[in-house]
Amino acid sequence: MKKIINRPETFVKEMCNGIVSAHPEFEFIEKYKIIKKKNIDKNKVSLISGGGSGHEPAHAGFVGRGMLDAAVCGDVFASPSQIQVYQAIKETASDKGTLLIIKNYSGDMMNFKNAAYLAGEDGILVDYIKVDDDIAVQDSLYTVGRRGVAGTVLVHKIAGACAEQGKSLDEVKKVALKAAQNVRSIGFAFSSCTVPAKGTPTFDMGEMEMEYGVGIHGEPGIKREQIATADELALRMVSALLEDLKVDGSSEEEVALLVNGFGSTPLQELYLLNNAVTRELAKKNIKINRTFVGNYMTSIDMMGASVSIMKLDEELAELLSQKCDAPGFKVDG
Amino acid sequence: MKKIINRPETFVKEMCNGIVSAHPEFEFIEKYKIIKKKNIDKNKVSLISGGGSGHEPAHAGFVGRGMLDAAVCGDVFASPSQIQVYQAIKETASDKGTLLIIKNYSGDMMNFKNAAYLAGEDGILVDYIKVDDDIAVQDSLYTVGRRGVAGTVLVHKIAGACAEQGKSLDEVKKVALKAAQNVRSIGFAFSSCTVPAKGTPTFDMGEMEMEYGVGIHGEPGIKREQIATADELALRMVSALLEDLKVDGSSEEEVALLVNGFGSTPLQELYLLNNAVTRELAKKNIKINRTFVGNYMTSIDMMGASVSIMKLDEELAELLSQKCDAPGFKVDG
Amino acid sequence: MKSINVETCKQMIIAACDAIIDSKEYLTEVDSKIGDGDHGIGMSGGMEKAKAALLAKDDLATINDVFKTTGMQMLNSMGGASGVIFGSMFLGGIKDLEPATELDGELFSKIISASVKTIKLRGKAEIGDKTMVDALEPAAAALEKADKDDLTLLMGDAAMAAAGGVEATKDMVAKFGRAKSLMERAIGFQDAGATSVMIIFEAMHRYLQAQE
Amino acid sequence: MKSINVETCKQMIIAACDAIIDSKEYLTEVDSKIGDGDHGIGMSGGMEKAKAALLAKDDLATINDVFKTTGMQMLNSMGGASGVIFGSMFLGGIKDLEPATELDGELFSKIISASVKTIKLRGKAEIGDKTMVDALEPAAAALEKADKDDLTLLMGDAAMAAAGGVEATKDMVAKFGRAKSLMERAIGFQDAGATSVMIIFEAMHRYLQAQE
Ligand SMILES: Nc1ncnc2c1ncn2[C@@H]1O[C@H](COP(=O)(O)OP(=O)(O)O)[C@@H](O)[C@H]1O
Ligand SMILES: Nc1ncnc2c1ncn2[C@@H]1O[C@H](COP(=O)(O)OP(=O)(O)O)[C@@H](O)[C@H]1O
Ligand SMILES: [Mg+2]
Ligand SMILES: [Mg+2]
Ligand SMILES: [Mg+2]
Ligand SMILES: [Mg+2]
Repeated sequence: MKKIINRPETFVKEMCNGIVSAHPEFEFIEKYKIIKKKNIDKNKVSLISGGGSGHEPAHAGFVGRGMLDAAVCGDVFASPSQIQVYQAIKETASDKGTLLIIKNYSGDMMNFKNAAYLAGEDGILVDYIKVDDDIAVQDSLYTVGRRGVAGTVLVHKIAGACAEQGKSLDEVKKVALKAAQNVRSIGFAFSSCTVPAKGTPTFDMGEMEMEYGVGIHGEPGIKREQIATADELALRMVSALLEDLKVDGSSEEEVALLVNGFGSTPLQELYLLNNAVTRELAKKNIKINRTFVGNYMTSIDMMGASVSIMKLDEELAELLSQKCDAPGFKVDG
Repeated sequence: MKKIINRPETFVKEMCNGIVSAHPEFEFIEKYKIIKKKNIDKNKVSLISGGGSGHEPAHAGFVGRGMLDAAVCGDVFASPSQIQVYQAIKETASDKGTLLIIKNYSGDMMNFKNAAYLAGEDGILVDYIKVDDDIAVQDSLYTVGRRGVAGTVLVHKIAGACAEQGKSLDEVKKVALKAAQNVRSIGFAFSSCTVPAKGTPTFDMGEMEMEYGVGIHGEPGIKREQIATADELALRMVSALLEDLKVDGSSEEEVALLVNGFGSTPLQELYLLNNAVTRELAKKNIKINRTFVGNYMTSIDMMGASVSIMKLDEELAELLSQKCDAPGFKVDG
Repeated sequence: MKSINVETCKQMIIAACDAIIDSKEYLTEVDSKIGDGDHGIGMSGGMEKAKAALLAKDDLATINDVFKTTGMQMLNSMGGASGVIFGSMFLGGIKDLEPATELDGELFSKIISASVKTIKLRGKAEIGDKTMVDALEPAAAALEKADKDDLTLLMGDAAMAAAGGVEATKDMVAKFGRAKSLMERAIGFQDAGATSVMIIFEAMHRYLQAQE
Repeated sequence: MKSINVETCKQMIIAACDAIIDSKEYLTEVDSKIGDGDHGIGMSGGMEKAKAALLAKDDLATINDVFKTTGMQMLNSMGGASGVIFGSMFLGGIKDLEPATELDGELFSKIISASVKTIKLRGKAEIGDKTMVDALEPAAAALEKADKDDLTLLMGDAAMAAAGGVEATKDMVAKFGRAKSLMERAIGFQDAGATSVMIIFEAMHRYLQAQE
């Protein structure tokens, strides 16, 4: 395993310390691996997200004005425990209440919900929404809901902008839910990733193979296939996303586009993919309100990318364009 | 070769198109592969940088308010031709003149200088500075100056802030030179990179090997060594940089720190490295004014990182903190 | 053996912890096939904490304390799906239990049945969903059916049933956890969490055998 | 052959272009050892452009035009260090040259000597710095020394001298280009640009031989 690392055991802690040294506006509560704003505004709804580590800049990189107030960091690919989340809720409690934004994975859902319950017992006003934007698996007999992946970043952004406006917990929750319901994602991988504590890739792939429909934990996708060109990938992903979103370019609707890298794919390839994706959307007559290209929700050092599309109404579009300033996500109005 | 790609021949063009679709404030002059601001402010010095492609977000990602006005994109790892640079100078000419910021590589120096000469013949006011921040090779018998690497990003930032203030070409050049003279960088790699047109890694490395003192073109470093821990790397790099900068922590000087990834190293490792680097600086009693961690000057999909340190005086510190808003580099005051 | 006291119970659980810690690599391999490859890391981390906490406490007065200490450590230190689920495996069984100082077959069966209930409530997984429930519920059923007079033999039955459950998970597609999106591709591979359940029961059985 | 006309000169340069295009992989390999592995890509790209421009122009009236067309294409399309340097190889030699319609040994020697001068002015490299100068300057010297009556033989001398120069680069550390930071590690490997010079002279020599 070739990583910039000292010991797997201290990896997450050292990384969190590194984040906080680079961003002095943050505070790191080491005992519970919480990264939070130093100054919590008691007059706005507090937003908390988090999950396993390994998705950097998610989630600590999204703490900042107009986005999250705290991120709770689990071990690599393991949800934080309920105690960690509970402490984060307590440490960032505001007069307006707290909203948890949870990606739909068993571990995250159970730990965050339990934490909300514990905090509620303490009299803290707290609610949650879940994000399940991954369309790799069609809802079916087998699964209880889809996974939450890169689209979550846009939900953070929208909810953050709404909270920043001083809205109530109910209002923030409502718009966050709307954002979550209108975003879809699909991803592919050219390699697996290497969990530091394991030291070898989670799975192997041939020189000409890719996994289509992967999540963000280095787990295999729904299908092993021959690698495809950027144009082929873009066509396939955009078509699937639009179909699932029921957007056909016939109305005036605009969309937000997020082309997300999984960690080891360089920006040059993401921009190239964006070129292909943008062309597909243009062909279908769909107007892009705003595009984000970069590493937002990664899977450690996986090679690959995902595309997320959010259908916008006026409210979502307006919130998306609000200024926001987190290390991993900046919008300048 | 596993890349998100259609054909190597159109790689750079498609990528540039993808950049411009994501950032509608940009214009892409396809014939000369120039990415520039749509609106050129004639009342400020124009700043142009560029070089071979493969360093994304450099250089197009640094076009924006408070930074560059145009980036000229060569083929992968090949300087743009003098005609491309000449056209960029013409397209962005301002009443205050133009400054070229050149990394010290034969190809870049020759093509940019020739372009400046050609533009000068046309009566355009143009000057240049060169950046040679890489300390891998001590000045010696053998070389004519050091390479320009990641420290260039901080020079862009400083020069951009100065130009934004409406200063004259001489003033901007003077401060850019000061920035260039006060920044040093050193890098290491865990892998080579794969040039799209070549399709295989430039060189191979064993599972336990690294190259120390690499540049940003996938070329080997000054030494092949056993891999080291993050702490060992940080100690060695920081010591070498400070020695070369003649900073020993005895005065009140502050520094700027840039921990730069080479493309395939995930942010989590860069933050972990930042933790180690920051600790080394603290041990030596050196105050960090501002820290940047991310992929700024990459070498396609190379695994590895560099550390850059800039010694700041009051003027440099003030310019560094000015607001700047480019896709690949943002400072919010 | 008909029953064991608090100290022996504690040692039995520690033996289970050790078995999981020793299986770290194996469990990680199993999870790599269809999950994210960290089950062994998470479980062994939690079990190390649990073991340390059990060893640190000389004042465990009841069987309940032993299970509670173990479960709380897992719940709070492990995180992940398995933190809650395996935490509940130890906590769920003693939630409504009167303090006890001896663990016999009757009590153990009762505890594990209650565990299964809590876990199914928490995680919503049923038999056939390719989770640890597929090992734990058969173990609970075996315990209920077994002759309650010999804790050692009964533990052997539970371990056998858990192992059968692990085998059965190979034929299932997953409805929970990381493997759920693999659909049919998950077939042929056993569930990681179920494997942990089997390892825990087998270790407890071996421990009791060694005490005879 | 004593001399060639404009059309034959054009064909000779096209033969050189083809040789570089065919050596794309080889040159890239050479550059991979101590450079950034793109020399073959850059050179073949530039030479394709040059060849296309030469083929497209039916109205090349002078030897100067042939060299100018070739050099301008390389300079403007290739970029990189080699765009300027190899552009100058063709442009530098005809800068101050009277229009000529025949290329003989005398003229060719004059052109290449002037090329070397321009390149050294542009790139500041001297003999021993492990660049293409180490192949081109020996070739120029061989041309000066050679009997000017037979262009073919004289081209052979130049090719031999260039090849010797390539060999010599193996023992050098680099002072320019990507290899310069390798210091002693560059020893044992030949310079990519020098290799291109050799390929160009060898191809021109072969072309002339084939015309005899
Ligand atoms: N909802 C659930 N109910 C019961 N067991 C579950 C549930 N979700 C996951 N599991 C169990 O957890 C195991 C995975 O644990 P682990 O790898 O530690 O967590 P993660 O899936 O977060 O990486 C699965 O193999 C499965 O047995
Ligand atoms: N200053 C210089 N003078 C002469 N030749 C040079 C100089 N710099 C580089 N070269 C030549 O260019 C070659 C490298 O060309 P190429 O790989 O195309 O460019 P780059 O170094 O930009 O990747 C070197 O092998 C060397 O022969
Ligand atoms: Mg996990
Ligand atoms: Mg190059
Ligand atoms: Mg797992
Ligand atoms: Mg090269």
